[in-house]
Amino acid sequence: MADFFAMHGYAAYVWPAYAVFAIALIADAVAPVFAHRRILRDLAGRLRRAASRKSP
Amino acid sequence: MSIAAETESAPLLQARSLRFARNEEEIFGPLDFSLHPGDVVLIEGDNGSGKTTLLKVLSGLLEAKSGSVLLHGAPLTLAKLSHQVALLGHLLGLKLELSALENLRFATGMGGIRSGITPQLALASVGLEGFEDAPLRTLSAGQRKRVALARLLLVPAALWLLDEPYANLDRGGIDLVNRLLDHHARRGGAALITSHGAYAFTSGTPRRIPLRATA
Amino acid sequence: MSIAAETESAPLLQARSLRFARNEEEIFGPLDFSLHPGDVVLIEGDNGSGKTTLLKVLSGLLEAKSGSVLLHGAPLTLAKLSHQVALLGHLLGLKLELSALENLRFATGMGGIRSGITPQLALASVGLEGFEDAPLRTLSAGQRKRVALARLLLVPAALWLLDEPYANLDRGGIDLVNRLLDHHARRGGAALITSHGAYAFTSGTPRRIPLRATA
Amino acid sequence: MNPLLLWFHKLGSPPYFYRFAGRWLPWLYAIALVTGAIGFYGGLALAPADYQQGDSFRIMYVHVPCAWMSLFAYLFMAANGFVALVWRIKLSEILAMASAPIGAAFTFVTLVTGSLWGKPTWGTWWTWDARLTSELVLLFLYFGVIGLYHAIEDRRQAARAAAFLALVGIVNLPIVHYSVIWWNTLHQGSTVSFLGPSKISADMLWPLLTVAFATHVYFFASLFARARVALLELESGKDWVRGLLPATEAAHG
Amino acid sequence: MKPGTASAACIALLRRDLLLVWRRRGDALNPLLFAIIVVALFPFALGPETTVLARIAAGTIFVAVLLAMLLSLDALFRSDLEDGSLEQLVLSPHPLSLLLGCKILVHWSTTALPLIVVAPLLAQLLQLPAQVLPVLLAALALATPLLSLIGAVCVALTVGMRRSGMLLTLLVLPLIVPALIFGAGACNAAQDGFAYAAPLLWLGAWLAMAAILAPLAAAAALRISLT
Amino acid sequence: MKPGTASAACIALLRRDLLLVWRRRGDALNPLLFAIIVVALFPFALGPETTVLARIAAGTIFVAVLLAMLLSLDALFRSDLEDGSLEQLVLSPHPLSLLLGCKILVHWSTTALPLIVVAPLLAQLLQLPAQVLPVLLAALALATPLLSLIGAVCVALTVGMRRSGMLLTLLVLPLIVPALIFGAGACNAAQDGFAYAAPLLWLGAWLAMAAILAPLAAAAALRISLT
Ligand code: HEM
Ligand SMILES: Nc1ncnc2c1ncn2[C@@H]1O[C@H](COP(=O)(O)OP(=O)(O)OP(=O)(O)O)[C@@H](O)[C@H]1O
Ligand SMILES: Nc1ncnc2c1ncn2[C@@H]1O[C@H](COP(=O)(O)OP(=O)(O)OP(=O)(O)O)[C@@H](O)[C@H]1O
Ligand SMILES: [Mg+2]
Ligand SMILES: [Mg+2]
Repeated sequence: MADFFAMHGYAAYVWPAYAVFAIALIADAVAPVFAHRRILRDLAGRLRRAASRKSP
Repeated sequence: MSIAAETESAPLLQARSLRFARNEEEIFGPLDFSLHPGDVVLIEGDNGSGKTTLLKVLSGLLEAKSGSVLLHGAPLTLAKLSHQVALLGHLLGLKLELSALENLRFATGMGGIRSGITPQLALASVGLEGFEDAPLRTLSAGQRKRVALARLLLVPAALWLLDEPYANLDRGGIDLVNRLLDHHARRGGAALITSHGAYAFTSGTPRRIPLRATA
Repeated sequence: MSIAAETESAPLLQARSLRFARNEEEIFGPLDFSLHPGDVVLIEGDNGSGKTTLLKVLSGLLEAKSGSVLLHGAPLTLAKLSHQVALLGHLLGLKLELSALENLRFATGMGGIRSGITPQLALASVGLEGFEDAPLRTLSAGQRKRVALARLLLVPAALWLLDEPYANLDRGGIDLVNRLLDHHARRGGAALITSHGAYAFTSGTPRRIPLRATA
Repeated sequence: MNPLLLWFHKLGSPPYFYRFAGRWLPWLYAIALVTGAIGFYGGLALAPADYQQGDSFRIMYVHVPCAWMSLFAYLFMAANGFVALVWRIKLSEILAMASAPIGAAFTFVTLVTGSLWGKPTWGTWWTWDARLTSELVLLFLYFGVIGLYHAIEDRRQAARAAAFLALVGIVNLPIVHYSVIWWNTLHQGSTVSFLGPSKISADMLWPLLTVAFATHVYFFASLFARARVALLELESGKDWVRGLLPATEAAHG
Repeated sequence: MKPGTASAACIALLRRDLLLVWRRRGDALNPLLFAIIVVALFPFALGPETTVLARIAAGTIFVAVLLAMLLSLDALFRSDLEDGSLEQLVLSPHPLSLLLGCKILVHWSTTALPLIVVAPLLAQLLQLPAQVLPVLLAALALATPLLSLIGAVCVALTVGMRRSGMLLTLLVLPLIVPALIFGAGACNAAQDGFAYAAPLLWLGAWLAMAAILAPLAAAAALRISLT
Repeated sequence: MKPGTASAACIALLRRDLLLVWRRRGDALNPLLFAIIVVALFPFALGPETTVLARIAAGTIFVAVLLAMLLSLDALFRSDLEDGSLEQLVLSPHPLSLLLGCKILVHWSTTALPLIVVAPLLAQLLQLPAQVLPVLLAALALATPLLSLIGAVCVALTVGMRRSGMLLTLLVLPLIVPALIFGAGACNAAQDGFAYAAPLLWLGAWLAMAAILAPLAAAAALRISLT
């Protein structure tokens, strides 16, 4: 197992490559989730403002 | 065209034979007037007659060619200015990327705050309830102007210099400005406002100073 | 708020249930109106009600969300525009470094010239005799506006779209605009003008289209 | 109408697409995750070490799929941009703009993993050879598209302007792909071929193709997620969006 | 009533724009000064070693000229946008691509031409071998119009934005990298005594293509970004 | 009634300006991209020969960073001027030099700091020898605040003008040539194996002086150019 992680001396190149791949794609996958939430929240705020504009 | 208002107390603002010239071109002639607590004075003139220039001279942003400006009896310099003057110009000094509340918080951080009022309250009293968190970019010109008026309410300045406060505002907004001016005068402040005279004022006429191009 | 003017001849300009939206936010609702030769129509609305936007849609600079604009009965596209429409916007399209005459010469080079008029004559008829060679930078805002009005006189366009033509002008200037509109209508042109209604019109009231924010 | 055409037509309607994409999203993510895991296991544990490069060749299983995806995403973006410009289809604008950040991410990973691979094999992190350079230009093009899209306020106009730029920049794609043929470069030429026989052994090849499949599926998953967000933003005035709100307001208390 | 012809419109536009450059000649000289300063900085940054300077002379001059042009590109339509002239241009009944072609021509002849004229001076500052100078001038003469043309397309795309200067840089640079590679490549080949005709011919072919397509693309882009 | 204190004003200003940078983070990244692009252009212009690139690496990075900062300087007060915030700042009762110091601090930390962070990447692109990198970073860390400070004085002088970008360049560059000579000189010395402490110490001394004097000078200049 340790052998596997050592990659015959290439661990310093192989694992960072996979790490960059994982980090980039996770960041890419998470971004729309947050954006989705933010937009729904903004929209709710906008509707509330519109409601308060009409009520008085 | 000099107007002199003699009262006993030291005037809040006094202009003595004030002249301004740009490259030797006279912009406005010798002006003499004084503002006491409770005064609201309207400066009227056509486009290009020098209203904006006058306000800048009075606030110390421009230097007069001759004559002097006294604040509480002492000559005015930019360096000595302290929480006494609030200027509202053609440009409002607000950031479009920030919300109304963020803009007002910055203003109170810079200039201090009157007792008994909060940014939220100020926004509500200019009719912007519900717009606290909207970036200013999404507000209309009139609404932006109202945010600038809310700033006037917050900051503890006795003298208001307002350049065309009625511009961009609808009739409700014009009413609001008149109410604010009234309120400010009643609590002992003074205000100098300008207009080129095309708008309908709804409240009682304040004292007027006509400004005419000297050329 | 639809106004329909039925006449036999094909209208110069016709809007059919015209709507505009920016980022899904409705700016103005369905509008129906038509302009015949000799018509002058005033579009009135508060700040931010969409007057400027409407003029841009009518000139093809912005695309309508739905509905159509017909010019002489044919759908309007920017590419097919030909010497028929003159637009005067908030921005005048004049170069401050050039003189009034140089600006007008450029305009006639680009757009052609009516018979029986020269740039000099046009400048004289807007009251700018003697200012032919002064760089525009040295003219006042009102005088610049007059140069733009002189351009309207020169260029052979049947339809004038004027955004706030009265802004920046004194009472004499407002009279001038009304005279120009009258003259244009009498020779068979049509004009659509906007205003937020704070200025005093001195001539007879034209047809009005109220514009109100749809939100 | 042809049922397939009808379906495409329906797909073009924002609320339908929003729901359609929402339904497929979890499945796409799951498929990508599972096939990716299988491919990586095959590549990292099962495939034999390369006789020349030793274990460093295992970087291939991220580098090559990402490199392919960087080109594929651009092609997808440009094709949708073309449709958006010519037929003004709103969904195409959205898809074009949604693929830009994903493509940029893949391009970035390609550049980084390529560098990580280059150090042990070529002895340098970076050289200015044609393949590497044109891939860097590709990243800048993605940045340009994204920057342009965010710099214009009107969303639809922004999408059209950025789509136009994407179309202009498409000249770079053949340069990336054929650079190893047109110029003599350090970077190695095509080893995987889908028409003729591949120059790579089968037990090395199948994990590569599996990961490539996973990244394609992931691309569409991320695309759908981003497109849903963009649709919400663009259609925020519409009733169907307002219909989504009460639930979220309740969630916020 | 005399409707304007397209050729009259082009002449009017050329005359006005040249007149404007003359009236603002202080501004017009700025790209020139920028390029001179950038080139002048290099001896400070690298030390005055003649061999090093000579080796990088052609490339540095090329980069400096391209950067100077790039920074001036931003102003190509800006003042026209700010004072509403651009709207009038788009609304004019003449082919927009023709009018934009005129504007591009004015841009090139008022920014790139002076840069090419001072290039021998810059070459002198960096000790460029004399036999490379003609190649450098030829490469610049081919690459700068290419930049004006491609740049105009990108400017047209970004014209509606506030503070677009840096975004513009980002958009233009990747597209002109080939011009740089071929132009500077020709100079370097000449310096090393190799054949330099092929890259120059490539540049010429591109220029011919861009001269036809870029005004059309710029017109399309301008319509997109104004509406 | 609570009149504001100077420290509250500084905090409010710092918070607002950082918030603004965050809201416009797309714009804020532009100098970074510009520097990367300029550095990336050099290998194209010079060919990918490692020895040549390594020889000019430090100097080129220095020039690129300074140019990127220079181009971003223009925006230091521009948006404040355009929306009237600058007038309000000048009219505020707090010492203007203190407020400008805050603005300079924000400018440095949002443009120069990212540039210093990516400098190792740029060094890699140009094959800078690894042992020079620390010297390069130290030199940048000393020279960039100097540029922010001196630049602020020049911006304050030109703030009222239209299209002052290039004029600004002209004003700032002669003033920062010494910083360039010493900073890049230290790197070149380190690369050639010589002592490099002296030029860095000089830079540090200048920086200390500029940190005190420049805000005062900028305040004076701003008052002059606004009135
Ligand atoms: C920063 C450095 C690198 C960059 C930017 C880069 C970029 C690319 C790109 C864009 C492709 C896809 C080409 C296409 O499908 O048309 C690719 C494929 C490939 N790269 Fe790299 N690469 C880099 C370094 C390396 C290194 C060091 C190696 C191995 C020694 C390598 C091996 C491969 C292989 C085997 C392929 C697949 C070729 C095929 O079958 O199509 N790359 N690379
Ligand atoms: N920065 C400047 N440089 C040179 N002249 C100026 C400048 N600002 C204003 N002027 C000139 O000074 C005169 C007075 O201008 P000012 O702005 O004070 O007029 P105003 O009464 O405020 O007009 P408006 O009603 O348009 O606001 C005008 O003739 C104007 O052209
Ligand atoms: N470029 C733009 N981007 C986004 N929204 C805009 C833009 N221009 C105008 N708007 C918005 O569209 C609406 C209509 O604006 P428009 O300029 O047409 O109003 P208007 O009636 O001409 O007002 P005014 O009397 O101030 O000229 C306003 O709410 C405004 O905020
Ligand atoms: Mg004024
Ligand atoms: Mg308007």
